[in-house]
Amino acid sequence: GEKAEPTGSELPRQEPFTVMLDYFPNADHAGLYAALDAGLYQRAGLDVKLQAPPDPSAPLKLLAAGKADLAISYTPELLLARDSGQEDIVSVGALVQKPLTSLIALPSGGVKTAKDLAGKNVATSGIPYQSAYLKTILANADVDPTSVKEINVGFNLTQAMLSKKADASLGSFWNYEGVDLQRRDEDPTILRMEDIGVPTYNELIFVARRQDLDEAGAARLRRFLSATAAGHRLLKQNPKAGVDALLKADKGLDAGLQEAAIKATLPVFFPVPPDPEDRAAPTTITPPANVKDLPWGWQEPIVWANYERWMRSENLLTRPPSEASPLTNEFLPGEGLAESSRDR
Amino acid sequence: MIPPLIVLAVLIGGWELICQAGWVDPLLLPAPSAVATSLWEDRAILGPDLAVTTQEVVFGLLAALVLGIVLAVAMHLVPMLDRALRPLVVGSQAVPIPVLAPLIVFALGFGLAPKIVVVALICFFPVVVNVADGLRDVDPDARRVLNALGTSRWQRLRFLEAPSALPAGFTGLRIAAAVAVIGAVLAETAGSTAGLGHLIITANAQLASARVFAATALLVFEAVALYVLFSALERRVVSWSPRTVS
Amino acid sequence: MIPPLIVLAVLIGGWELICQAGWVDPLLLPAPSAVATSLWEDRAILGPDLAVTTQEVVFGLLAALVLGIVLAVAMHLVPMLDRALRPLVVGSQAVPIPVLAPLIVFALGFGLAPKIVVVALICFFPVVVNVADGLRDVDPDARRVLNALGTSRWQRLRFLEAPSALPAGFTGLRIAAAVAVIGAVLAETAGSTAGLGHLIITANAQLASARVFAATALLVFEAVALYVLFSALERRVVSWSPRTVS
Amino acid sequence: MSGVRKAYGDVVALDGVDLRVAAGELVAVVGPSGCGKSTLLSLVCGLEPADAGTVEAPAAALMPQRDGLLPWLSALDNAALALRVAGASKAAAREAAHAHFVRFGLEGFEKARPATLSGGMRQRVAFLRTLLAGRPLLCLDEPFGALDALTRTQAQTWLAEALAREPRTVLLVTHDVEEAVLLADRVVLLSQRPGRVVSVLDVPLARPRARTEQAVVELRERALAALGVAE
Amino acid sequence: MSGVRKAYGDVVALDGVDLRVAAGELVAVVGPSGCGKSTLLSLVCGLEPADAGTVEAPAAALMPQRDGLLPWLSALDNAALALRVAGASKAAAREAAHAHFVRFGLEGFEKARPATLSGGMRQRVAFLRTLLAGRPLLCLDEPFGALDALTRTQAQTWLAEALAREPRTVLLVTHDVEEAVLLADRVVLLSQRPGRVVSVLDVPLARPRARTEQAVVELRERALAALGVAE
Ligand SMILES: Nc1ncnc2c1ncn2[C@@H]1O[C@H](COP(=O)(O)OP(=O)(O)OP(=O)(O)O)[C@@H](O)[C@H]1O
Ligand SMILES: Nc1ncnc2c1ncn2[C@@H]1O[C@H](COP(=O)(O)OP(=O)(O)OP(=O)(O)O)[C@@H](O)[C@H]1O
Ligand SMILES: [Mg+2]
Ligand SMILES: [Mg+2]
Repeated sequence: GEKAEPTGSELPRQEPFTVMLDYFPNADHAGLYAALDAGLYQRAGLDVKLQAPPDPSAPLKLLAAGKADLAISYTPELLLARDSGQEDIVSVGALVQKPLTSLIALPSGGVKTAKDLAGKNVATSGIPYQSAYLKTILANADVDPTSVKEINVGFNLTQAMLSKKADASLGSFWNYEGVDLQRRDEDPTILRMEDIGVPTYNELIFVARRQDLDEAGAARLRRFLSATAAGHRLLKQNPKAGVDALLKADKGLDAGLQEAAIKATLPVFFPVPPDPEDRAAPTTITPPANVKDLPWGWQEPIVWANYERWMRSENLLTRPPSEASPLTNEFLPGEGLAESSRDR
Repeated sequence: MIPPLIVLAVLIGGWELICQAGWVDPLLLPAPSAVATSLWEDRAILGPDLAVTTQEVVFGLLAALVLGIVLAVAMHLVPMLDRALRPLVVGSQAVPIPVLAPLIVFALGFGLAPKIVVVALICFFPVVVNVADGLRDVDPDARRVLNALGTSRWQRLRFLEAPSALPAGFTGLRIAAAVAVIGAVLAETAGSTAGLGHLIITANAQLASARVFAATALLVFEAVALYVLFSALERRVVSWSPRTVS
Repeated sequence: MIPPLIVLAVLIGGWELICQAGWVDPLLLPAPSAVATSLWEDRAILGPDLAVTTQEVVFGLLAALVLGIVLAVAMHLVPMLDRALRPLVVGSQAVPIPVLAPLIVFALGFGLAPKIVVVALICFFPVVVNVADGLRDVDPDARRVLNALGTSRWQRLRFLEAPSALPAGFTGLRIAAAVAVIGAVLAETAGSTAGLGHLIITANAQLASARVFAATALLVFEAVALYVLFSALERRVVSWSPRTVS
Repeated sequence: MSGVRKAYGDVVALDGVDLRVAAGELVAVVGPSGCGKSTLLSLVCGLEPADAGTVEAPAAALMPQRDGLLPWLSALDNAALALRVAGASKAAAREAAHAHFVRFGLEGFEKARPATLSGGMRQRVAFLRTLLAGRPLLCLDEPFGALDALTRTQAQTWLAEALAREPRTVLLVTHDVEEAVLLADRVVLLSQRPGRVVSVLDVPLARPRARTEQAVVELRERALAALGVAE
Repeated sequence: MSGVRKAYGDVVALDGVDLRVAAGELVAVVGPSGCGKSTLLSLVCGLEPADAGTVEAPAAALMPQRDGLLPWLSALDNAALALRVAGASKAAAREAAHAHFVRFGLEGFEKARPATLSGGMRQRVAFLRTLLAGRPLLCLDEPFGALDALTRTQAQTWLAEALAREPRTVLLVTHDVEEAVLLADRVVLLSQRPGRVVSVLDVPLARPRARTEQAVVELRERALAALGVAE
């Protein structure tokens, strides 16, 4: 995806930089592809390679094994990895601020609210923390958990509902499967995790190894995140740019769907001021309190702490909390240069 | 018994060394000692899942065996059927599970049945091909003897072709036995609430690599056990063949 | 040529009817007409992906063939090796791709190599088993003749056992050819940016079921084509066997 | 059988062969190797179609030149195969076959697989199987070719007795002219390939015949002469 | 070979067999079917170990009772197999084998697969293969069992000539006593199973010998008598 670019002499030396995606390229990665396509990484001196993983749990493994400079993963996944002894890996920025995982139902399922889940079949993809979401949602809605049957359908969440074997599904993303179903006039009911009792969290995060973040590594990471932030700003101005960039990476993507998904996702690509009325929102916010100052990629430590506490209460984490924080904002654009580690 | 154990010991020893030396991240490749620990500590989880997978494997394999033999015999008896069905049989092996799974789920739901179907679908193919080939590899002189006796098609099958096909059939059966296990895992990844495949997915999602490998070790063990079982059966049944005599 | 076409026509006709009658949601099972339309309209996407998958299949199959034959011969020549390696060979078939994939990626990265490895891993097994069995199914009288001549181990292999193993070897090869395609798909689902397996995943995630089935149709066609190719080769090479003579 | 011709590609195995065998007759077919004797039996048994001419024959049992024993069956079950095929129960067929095992020197080898039998033993099992088939026509292709003189004489005697008890039509292919003369009512001599009937010798001798009988020796020499074997 | 014993399970095939064959000698082994003749050749060829006793023999070429032709090779390549094994090039081996094809009545069948050959033709190919092996010791197991009188005489003559040209030691198993007497320097008679040496007949006759020679007929009758074949 080379555009007309500044001539070679103007470009800084290119350093290779491999980013392991969480999944095949899709709308969630539009900002990265937009940055790549616009030559932002090149200008930052990075020869960025965006690599699809063997499976969604692989990015952290391959990162830990030193096969990538950065991995895109999920908050619960990172916390699990750290719980299994990988304390060296750390989240260095949020790609998506909010949960994307949602409870989706088709009209035939007769589920409009979490309360309607009583006596229904719910399809999940067999990921333990998502099963825990369901538990929490049911408890929150005062639904007897024994009346709800959870069926693990692997990658067939939508198909399970279409074939009427499941009344609802938990695990697909509202910005992708949800948007797809809406565009197909299937009239889905979409309930977001943070709206039905699950503590909010950053769905997609950038994860790095601390040991890679020596002076040069940190500099590279800063340049990457800064260029990526710029890519997302491009995306905000012109979502189509992201679509074109994505389609260059994979012609099999449906342009209409990607554009709709990007537009739907835009709000959660950027940090937003917490709504004081929101039950799931953190009660306090760490400085800078001025929301305008929140850099792109910002991770709210209180949000993380809440979520980690929830995981612990669900016995998803077993080890005592670690000394080292699972996140740091110090490599975000405009951050960390003055104060070394804001999150401590 | 000894050589495989030596190889196993060397392999596991080397693997342990690599892990101890820290060349590979334990998330990616846990040390055998960690896997062994998980095998022991997680036995309460692994045991029932193994039982579930074994059940799927056994029923799927039986279904594949029956289906494969019936189909091979039918195709052998009616050459037209062979020409008509063989492309379908071959093509059936090229349909990815993710494509098939929604349909199977649609038709059969989430119980044991869809797993048996998937295992059988994967296993019946080597059985069909080997049995069909075996049915044709008949000593021409024996064929002449039986033909001259005016035997019925059925009698030729029973007295001549079926026994001739036994060695090849067992080859196919052993292949089927070895891949049945992975068939069950594939079936479970397409939707299940128990079984080693299910366990692997959940453990993988939790980055519990040691448990993933513990489950894999059980799968490997089960495949080898089934293969050995069918080899032993073969030695008893096909005792006349040079392959078992020599 | 005719019977398979009739069966195909009936099958597709029935499928179309079911879909037209609205018994199945088109997102689950698109009508053949929709699949055909997708085959045509998406040809610019399907074509290059087919080429990628075919490349993986061809190289993987070649690797499997070489590996399978070499291994079978080695195990045949050194019985100790057979006993030592066979459990590993069998066990290799029971390791789920999700367990293996990160390791393969770790070792080989993301290019063509890991795909070839996965295809070869899946295909070499029927080749090994069939060839190893075939190498032992030798006419005892011919064996006596060659033994009496004081032939070297290598000569017995070359003049006696290898030709004896050809029919069984072709059986294994045809099985391998049929499953090679699904091997490539599995390899592609484990991290790739092109190929029909990749296409199926992305299309599946977009509920583009017609395209999913169009890609599947190509996979099926490719498997059948490979099988037919090896059958034809077999008829030329193994012209003495009752299976091809009668 | 009249005007029969059979070719395999360029090789003409039989050309214009006429042969009429009366019911109950034992006709021996003698001829040089490769002249089409086995082919003739194939045609009579209906295993292959003739290229020209007509072949008419009753239901036959064939003993092929290479015994055609089934390697997975015991000697007893191989001998009993034709009975099984005719519908007898396993036990009944075995019993019937076993009755002959002592006589044929096969006692103690009932359970032996063909691969562990000697060449002559295999031949005897195949011979037994053919006789037990109970067919009106027996097509025997070199039935005693691997037997020593003693065993061969026994088998020949046995065949003659069996035929006396229960007359059958027999087509006996042999390379042994003496055997032909000892056993047959008529001896058909075939030419070199393509096989044609050179001459037919009637053997109007009473049975049992002895190898050293003057008439037997004479006929034998006549047949050998007709086949071109120099004295 | 001395004091050799060989048993298969309960079946004792050979028991206490002593046999010494001088270089260049042609020894015929005759005995009832199943007495262990083929087993004897196996032991001599080193294909199986003896249970007791010692076997010493030079490099041998074996012609087994059931030809053991390779079905995927043409007749010519089967005949040339031993030469190929000995290291000859494909072309050279074929040429050497082809030189004998006319003589053996196999002309025109060079490219024929064994399955399309007649029983006698197969035997001739196997015989050729064995002779061409160029081994000091030939172990022939019923080499002419499927040949008619004429072809057999030709093959016998050919064997005699070949031996005259290039002396070899030959161990010839046959059920045909006449053949044994015609070809052999000595005839070893084996007993019923378990095979023991019953007697050894020297055949001190000049060659070529004729079937009708008085001495030949006499020796033949003596051998038959020793084997228990009633006159
Ligand atoms: N591989 C074997 N396993 C078991 N028994 C065997 C085996 N080979 C030969 N025998 C037995 O050994 C005995 C001698 O067999 P052998 O083949 O040597 O006889 P033979 O003298 O060659 O007879 P024929 O003239 O009928 O060929 C037979 O009873 C046979 O059943
Ligand atoms: N299936 C076949 N395909 C091709 N040629 C064949 C086939 N069967 C026989 N022949 C040829 O037909 C001719 C006659 O063969 P046949 O077996 O009838 O001879 P035979 O008289 O039985 O000889 P023998 O005494 O050597 O057994 C031979 O030249 C043989 O090569
Ligand atoms: Mg013949
Ligand atoms: Mg013998």
